[in-house]
Amino acid sequence: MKLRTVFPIVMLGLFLVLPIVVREGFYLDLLLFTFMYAAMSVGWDIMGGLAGYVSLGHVGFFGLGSYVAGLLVVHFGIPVFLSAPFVGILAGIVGAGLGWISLRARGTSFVIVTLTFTYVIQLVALNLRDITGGSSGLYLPLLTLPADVVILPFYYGMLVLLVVAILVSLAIRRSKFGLGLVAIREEEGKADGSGVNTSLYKILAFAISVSFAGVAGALHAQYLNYVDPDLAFELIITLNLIIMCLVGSRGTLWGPVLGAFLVQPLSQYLIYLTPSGIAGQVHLVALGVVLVLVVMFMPDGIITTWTSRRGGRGRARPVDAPERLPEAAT
Amino acid sequence: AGAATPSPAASAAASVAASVAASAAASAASSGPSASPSAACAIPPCDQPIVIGVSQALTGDKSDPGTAIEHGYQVWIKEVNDAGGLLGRKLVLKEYDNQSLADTAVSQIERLVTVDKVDLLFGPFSSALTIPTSAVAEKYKMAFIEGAGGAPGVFQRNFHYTFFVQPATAEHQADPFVAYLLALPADQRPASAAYPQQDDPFVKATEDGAQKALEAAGIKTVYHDVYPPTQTDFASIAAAVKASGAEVVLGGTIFNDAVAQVQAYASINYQPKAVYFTSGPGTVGAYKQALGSKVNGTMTGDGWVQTSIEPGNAKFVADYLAMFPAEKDIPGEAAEGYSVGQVLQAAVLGTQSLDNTKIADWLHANSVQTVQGNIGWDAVGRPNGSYLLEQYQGGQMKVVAPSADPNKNADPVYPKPKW
Amino acid sequence: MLLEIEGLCAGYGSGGDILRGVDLSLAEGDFVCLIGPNGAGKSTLLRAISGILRPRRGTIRFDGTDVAGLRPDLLFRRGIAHVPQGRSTFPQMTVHENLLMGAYSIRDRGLARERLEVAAAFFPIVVEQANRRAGLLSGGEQKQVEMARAIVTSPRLMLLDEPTLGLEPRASRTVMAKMRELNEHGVTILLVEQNARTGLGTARTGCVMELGTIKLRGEGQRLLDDPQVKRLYLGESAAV
Amino acid sequence: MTALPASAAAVGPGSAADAEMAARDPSTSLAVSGIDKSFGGIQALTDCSLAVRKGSITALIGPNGSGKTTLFNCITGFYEPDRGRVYVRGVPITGRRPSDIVHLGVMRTFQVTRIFRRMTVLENMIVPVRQLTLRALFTAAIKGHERDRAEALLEFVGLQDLRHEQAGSLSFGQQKLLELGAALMAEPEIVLLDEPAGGLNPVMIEKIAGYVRELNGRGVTFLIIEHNMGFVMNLCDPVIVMHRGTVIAQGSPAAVREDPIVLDAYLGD
Amino acid sequence: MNPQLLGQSIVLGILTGGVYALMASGLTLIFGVMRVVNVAHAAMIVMSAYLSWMLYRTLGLDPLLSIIVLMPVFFVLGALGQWVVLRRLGGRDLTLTVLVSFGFAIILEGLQGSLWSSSFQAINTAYSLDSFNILGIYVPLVRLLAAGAALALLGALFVVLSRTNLGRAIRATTQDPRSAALVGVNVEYVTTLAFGLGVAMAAAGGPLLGMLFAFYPATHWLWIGKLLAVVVLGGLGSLKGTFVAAMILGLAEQVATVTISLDWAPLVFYLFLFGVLIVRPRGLFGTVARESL
Ligand SMILES: Nc1ncnc2c1ncn2[C@@H]1O[C@H](COP(=O)(O)OP(=O)(O)OP(=O)(O)O)[C@@H](O)[C@H]1O
Ligand SMILES: Nc1ncnc2c1ncn2[C@@H]1O[C@H](COP(=O)(O)OP(=O)(O)OP(=O)(O)O)[C@@H](O)[C@H]1O
Ligand SMILES: [Mg+2]
Ligand SMILES: [Mg+2]
Repeated sequence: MKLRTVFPIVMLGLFLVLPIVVREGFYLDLLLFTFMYAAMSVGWDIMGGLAGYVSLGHVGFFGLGSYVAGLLVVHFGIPVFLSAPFVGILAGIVGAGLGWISLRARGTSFVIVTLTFTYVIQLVALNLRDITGGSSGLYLPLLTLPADVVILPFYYGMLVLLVVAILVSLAIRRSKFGLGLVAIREEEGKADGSGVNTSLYKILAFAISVSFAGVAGALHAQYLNYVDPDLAFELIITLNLIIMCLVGSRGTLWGPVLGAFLVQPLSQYLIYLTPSGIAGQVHLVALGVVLVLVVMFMPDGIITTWTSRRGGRGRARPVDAPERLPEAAT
Repeated sequence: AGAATPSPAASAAASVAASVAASAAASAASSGPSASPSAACAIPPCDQPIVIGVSQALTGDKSDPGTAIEHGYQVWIKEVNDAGGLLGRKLVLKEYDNQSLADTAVSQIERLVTVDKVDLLFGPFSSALTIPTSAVAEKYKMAFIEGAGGAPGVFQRNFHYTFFVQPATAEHQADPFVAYLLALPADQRPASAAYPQQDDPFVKATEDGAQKALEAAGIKTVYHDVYPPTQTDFASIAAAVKASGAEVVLGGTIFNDAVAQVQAYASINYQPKAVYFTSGPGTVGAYKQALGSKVNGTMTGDGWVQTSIEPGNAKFVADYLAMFPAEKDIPGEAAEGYSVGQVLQAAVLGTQSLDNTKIADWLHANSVQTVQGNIGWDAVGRPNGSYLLEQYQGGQMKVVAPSADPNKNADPVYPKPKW
Repeated sequence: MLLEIEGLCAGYGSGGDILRGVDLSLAEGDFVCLIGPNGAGKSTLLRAISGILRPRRGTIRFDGTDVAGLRPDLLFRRGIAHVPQGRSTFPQMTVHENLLMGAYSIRDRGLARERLEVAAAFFPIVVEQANRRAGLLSGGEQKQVEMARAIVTSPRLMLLDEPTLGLEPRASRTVMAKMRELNEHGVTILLVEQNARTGLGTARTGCVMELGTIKLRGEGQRLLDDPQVKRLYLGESAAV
Repeated sequence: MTALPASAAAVGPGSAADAEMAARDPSTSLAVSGIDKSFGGIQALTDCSLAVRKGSITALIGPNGSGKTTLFNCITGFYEPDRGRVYVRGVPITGRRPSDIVHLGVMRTFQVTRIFRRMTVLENMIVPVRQLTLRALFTAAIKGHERDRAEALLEFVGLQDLRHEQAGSLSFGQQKLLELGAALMAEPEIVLLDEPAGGLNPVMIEKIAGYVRELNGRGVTFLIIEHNMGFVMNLCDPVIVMHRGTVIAQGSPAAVREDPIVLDAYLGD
Repeated sequence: MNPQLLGQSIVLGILTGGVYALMASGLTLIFGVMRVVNVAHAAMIVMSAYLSWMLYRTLGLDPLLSIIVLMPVFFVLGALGQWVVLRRLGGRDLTLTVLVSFGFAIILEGLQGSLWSSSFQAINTAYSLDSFNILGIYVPLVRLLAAGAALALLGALFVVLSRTNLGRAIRATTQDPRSAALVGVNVEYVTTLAFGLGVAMAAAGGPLLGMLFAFYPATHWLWIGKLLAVVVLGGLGSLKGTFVAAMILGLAEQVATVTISLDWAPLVFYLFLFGVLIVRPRGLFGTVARESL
C-alpha cells in the first residue's frame, strides 16, 4: 500500500485511542474543534474548491444545525446525537433551496447571497423569540456523564463526522459527478451543453457541502449546551474554513484537512502565546496577514504547490495565467 | 506592579475583616484569625501562589466592559497581595482573552481547569459567555463567581456552583423606577409609555418586568419594539416613538443605543416627561462625553455608584483611581469585578480552604458585604438585593431612590428638563 | 528593416520553448503572410512581437532599437498594433466606444476623427450598430469591429492573427482588399492566415512556420505553387 | 428536407406549418418551427423554420449576424425562443435546459471555443455525458472503454501527445479540434457544428470533412454552420441559407450557389 | 398608519438611500473595474470614519471637510494596496481576491480595535442634532448634507467613468486587459488608478457614516452585508443600478421600520434581494454577457 493510503488510516487509529492516554479536557477540546473544522472545510471544498462556487454562508448552516438540534432536544427531548444526521439532511435541504435561489446568479452573486443568507437566518433566529429564545438563546440539557468522559461523545462524534466527510469527498472526486463539478468551475455553459445538468449538480453539491456544517453545528450546540444568535453565526467560522482550504489547497481531498490541522491549533495557541490584553487584536491581524500572504505567495496551497514542485503533470499544475496579461474574465 | 498604594496595608486587612464580620455569621470560620497579614499559611503549599483562572472578553465586541471587570479583579488582587495574600499565599490571575467568542471561552476554561489546574475561577463578562462557561465549571465542580451574567438563563439550569455578584437579577433592575412612577400623584402620573429596546437577554428581562408592572397600574403601552443589537440608525425609531405620543420612555439599551436614542429624540424635538435607560448612562465618563448637557434628566438603575457609602467603597475607589490614573469615572463593571473578588475572599476565609465544593456550599449559606452592598444567594446563585435609581442632575449622576437607601443624595426631577 | 527578429525563443509559464529560434525580418512596406499547421507557434510569435508574451531569448529590433520585453502598450505607442486571434472587443462597451478606444492614444482630435471615418467607410457595420454593446454582436460582426478598431489605430506595423476567421465570404474579401490598400499606403503587415490560398494570394511574401521555427520563406505565389507546401499546408483538394 | 417543398432549386423557406408537419415525420431529426427571438429591440430570428433530414449533412449559411448561432442556441436550449417550437425526432424540446437536450442525443460545438481550461485534454474528453442517472453520477469518472474511445478520438484530431496538458494551453486551432472531439465522445445522433473549419489548417479541414462523412455513413445527422464555401459545397447537402433571422433559401449546393437571392444576400459582391 | 410618520420615514429613507449609494459606489466601481468583491470596503469606510472622528476631535476639522483630506490619502493607500498585493493576483479567480480583501478587512478591524478599542463611537458636531421642520416632517440637517455630498460625489464619479478617456480606459481594462494593452492602455497604471478611486470613494463614505450612525470596529460586517446586497440588487458593476438599489433599499428599510416592525425591517432588505434574484438573476441593471457565440 502506498503512503497516501496508509498514513490516514494510521492517523485515524491514533485518534481513536488517543483519549485513553490524553485525559486533559483541553487537548481533547482542541482536537475536537480541529476535527470539526476539518470536516466543515472538506465540505466547503466540495462547493468552493471543486465547483468553484465560493460560499460565505457556511456558518449560516452551522447555526441552522445548532438551532434545529437545540430545538429538537429542548422541545421534543430528542438527543442531539440521534438527531444530528437528520439535522445534516435538513441543512442540505435548506442548502438546496438557497442554492436554487442563488445559483441562478453565477459567481459573484452567489458569494454575496450566501453571505447575506447568514444575516437572514441569524435574524430569523433572533426574532422568532417564542421558539428560539431570541437573543437569550436556547439552553440545552446537559449530558449526564462523569466530568472526565463527558467530552468523549463529542470527540468521537466530530471524528466520525470528519471520516464521513472525507469518504464522501473522496467518492465525489472519483465520480462523474466530481468531474462535472470541475467542469462547472471551468466553463459552466459548456458543461451544461455537454450534458451536465449544472443546476442539479450545483444544488446537490451545495446541499452536501453544507450538510457537514449542519451536523457540526448540532454537535457544537450540545457541546456548549447552549445556542445563541452570536455564537451560532460567528462569521469568523466561515473565514476559518476558507483559510484552511486555501492553506491546504483548494480542490484537493486532503488540502482542507491539512489546512484545518495546521490553522486551528496554531491560531488557538496564538491566543495563549500573546499577552491577553491584545491577544484578540493580534489574532485578528495575524489571521488577516496570513491570509494575504498565503494568497500572494502560495495561492495554490501547500499540497498543490508541493506536488507541482515535484513535477506532477496535468491536473496538479498551478492554475493558468501563463501569459503576461490575462484575458477578460467572463 | 509593585507600585506602593497610598493606603496602608493594615486598612485593607481591616476592611476585609470588617466585610467578613459583617456577613451573616452562619459559619464559625468567618471570625477566623487568618484575615490578618501575619497569619500563618492555612493550606500548603504555602510558597506557591493561589492561581485564579479567568477567560475574559478583552477584545472583540464585549471588550470594554470585559476590560473594566478585569480592572476590578486587578484592584482586588493588588489589595489582597499588598495585605499579605489570601490564607498567607499570594494571588495570581491566570487570564486568557476569549475575544468575546463563546467557543474560545469554553476551550479556555477547559484549559484553565485541566491543563493549568488553577485553584479558583472567575466569570467572564456578559450572560452569553457566562452561560456556556458556567456549564464547564459546573462539570468540574468549580465555584464560578461572576459579576456580569445576570440574565434569567444563567439561573435556569439550577447550577450549584454559579454565583451572580450584583444586588439583583435583571428582572428587578427597573423596580425602583417603576415604584417611583407609581408613587407620583395621580395628576402627574404618565398615561403612556414607550419601550424601544435592544434585543439582549439582560435588557429583555428588565423591560418585561417593568412593562408588566406599569401596564398593571394602568400606564398604557403605546410603543413596543425590539431592535437588533447591531442597530445604528435610530431616526425612524425616534420618529415612531414620537408619533406614539408616549409620555415616558423606557429604553432597553446597552450603551451606544442609549446615546443614539437621545440624539435621535433631540434632533426631532421629542420631549418625554421621563426617560429611563437600562444601561448606558451608568458608564458615566463616556456617556457624558457623548452627550454633554443632554445627559440631564436621564434615569437609570445600577447596583453601584462611585459615591456609594457602602463599607469598603471609599478604599476601592481610591485604589482604583491610583491604579488607573487616566480614568476619572469608574465604570460600574469594575465595581462588579471587585465585588467578585470580595465574595471569593469571604468564602475562602469562611471555609479556610480552596475546596470549591466547600466554597460553593458556604456561599449558599452566607451573605457577603461588597461595595455593591450586602449580597446573598439562593439555591441557584441568584442574588437577593435591590438596585438603585439614578438620575443625571446638573451633569452629575445622583442617586434619587429608593428613599430608604443610605446612598440617596438627591430628589428626582420630574418632568425631566428638555434636551 | 522595420522589424528584425533573431533567434527568438519564447514559451508559456514554466513550460518549454514554443518558439525555438525564430528569425524573421520585415522591411518597411512588407506584407508577409505566415502559414503553418495548428499549434506551430504562429500566434505565439505575434504575441512575442507585440509584447503580450515576454520573450526568453533572442532579439526583436523595431525600427532599429531593441524592444524585446517591452510592455504591449509601449510597443503600441511605437507603432505596433496586434489584432489577436479570437475575441478582443470590449464586450460591455458600445461599438462606437470600442472604436474610440482604438483612438485612445491619439492626442490629435482631428486626426482621431478622420481615422474613425476611414474605419467606418471600410466596415459600415460600425455605424449601423454604433450604439449596441459589442459583446452582443455575432462572431463575425465582432471581428469586423476589431478590424475597424485596428484601422483606427493606424500603426506602422500591423500584426493580424486570422482576421478573416468567422467572416462571411464577402467581408472576408473586403478585409483582404483593405489590407492590400493599407499596405499600399505604407503600413507593414504581418498576417497569420489558415486560409492559405487567400492569404498567400494577397500578401507579397509568404512564410511557413512549423514547430516554432520559420521553415520556408518566399514570394506568396511561388509558395502556392510549391507541391511540397501544397501537400503539407494547403491540402490536395480545393476544399478551401 | 422532408415534407418541405421539394428542393430542386432555391425555393422559398419552409413555413411554420410545413415545419410542424415535418416534425412529425419519422425521417426528420430536427425541426424548428416559426421561431422568433429578439434581444431588447434586436430581432435576431423572425419566424424561422427549417427541418433537418435524418442522416443528412445539412449546412446552414448566411451573412454575419443573420442569426445562425442564435438558432443553434435556441435549438440547444441556451436561449428560449420568444415564439415557436423546436422538435428533436418529433419530441418538442422548447424550453428545456441544454443538458436535457444533450441527453436526447444532440451535441453542439461553439463558434468561439469553450473548453474546460484547467482540466487536461483527456478530462475534457470525458466530461460529456449522455444520461443522468444516480448510478452514472457516482460511478468512476472514467471507465476503460471510455478511455479507449477518448484516446482514439484524440489520436484522430492529432492531440494524443497533448492529452495530459491543460486544455487552456492549447492553440486556438487545437482547442477547436478538442471541442470537436469532445462533442463526438458522447456518441450523439445529431451534431450541430458552429464553424468547425474556422481557424483550422486546410489539411486538417479535409481530414475532418472525411470523418464527418464517415460518421454520417453510420447514421449521425449533422447541421453545420460554416463560412468556408469550399467545405460547405463539397460536404453538405442540402444547404440552408439564412438572412436577417429567417431562412431565405434552401436546396442542393449547386442550386443554392446559383440562386440570385442567395447571391445577393451572401455570396455575391 | 399615521401618514405623517410615513412621510417622515420616506424622507429619511431617501436621504439614507443617498448615503448608502455613496458607500456602495466604491464597491461597485472596484467590482466593475477589477472583478474584485472587496469585502474590506466597509472596513475601509469605518477606518475613514475613525480618522475623520480623530481629525474632528484633535483638530476640530469638520467631518464634511475631512472628506477632502481623506479622499486623497485613501486614494494613495488604495493604489498602493493594488500595486503591492492585488497586482500579483492578476487574472486569478474570484476566490482569491475575495479572500485577500477578507484578510484586509480583519486586519483593519484588528487595527481599529487596538487603536480605538471596540466601543461605539460617533461623530457629533455642533450641528449634529439640528433639523428643520417642513410640514411637520423633520429633516435632519446632517442627513441632508450627507445625501447632498453623496449625490455630488456620485455624479462626479459617473461623469469620470462614462465621459472621459480615462473612464473608458478603466472600463476597457476591466473587460479585456489584454486588448486594452494592445490599444495602448497602460493596464497596471489604469487598474491602480481605478482601485485607488474605489478606495477613495470609501473614504468619502466614512465621515458620512460617522455622522449618521455609530460605529465600532466590527460594524463593517453589517455594512458589507448591506452594501453587497445593494451592489447585487443593482446589477453587479452598474453605477446606475447601485444608485437605484440603494434608494430602494434605504426606503424599504426605513418604511418597514415604522410599518412592519423594527426587528424584521433588516429582513426586508434581504428578502427584496432574494426576490429580485429569483425573477431577475442579474439584478436590476445588470447586463448579461453573451456567452455562447
Ligand atoms: N497560454 C498557453 N499556455 C501554454 N501553452 C500554450 C499557450 N498558448 C499556446 N500554447 C502552446 O504553444 C503552441 C503554439 O501555440 P500557438 O497558439 O502559437 O499556435 P498557432 O500556430 O497559432 O496555432 P493555431 O493555428 O491553432 O492558432 C501550442 O502547442 C500550444 O499548446
Ligand atoms: N445574447 C444576445 N444579446 C443581444 N443580441 C444578440 C444576442 N445573441 C445574438 N444577438 C444578436 O442577434 C443577431 C444574430 O446573431 P448570431 O450570432 O446568431 O449571428 P450569426 O448568424 O451566427 O453570425 P456570424 O456568422 O457572425 O456568427 C446579431 O445581431 C446579434 O447581435
Ligand atoms: Mg494561432
Ligand atoms: Mg455565429
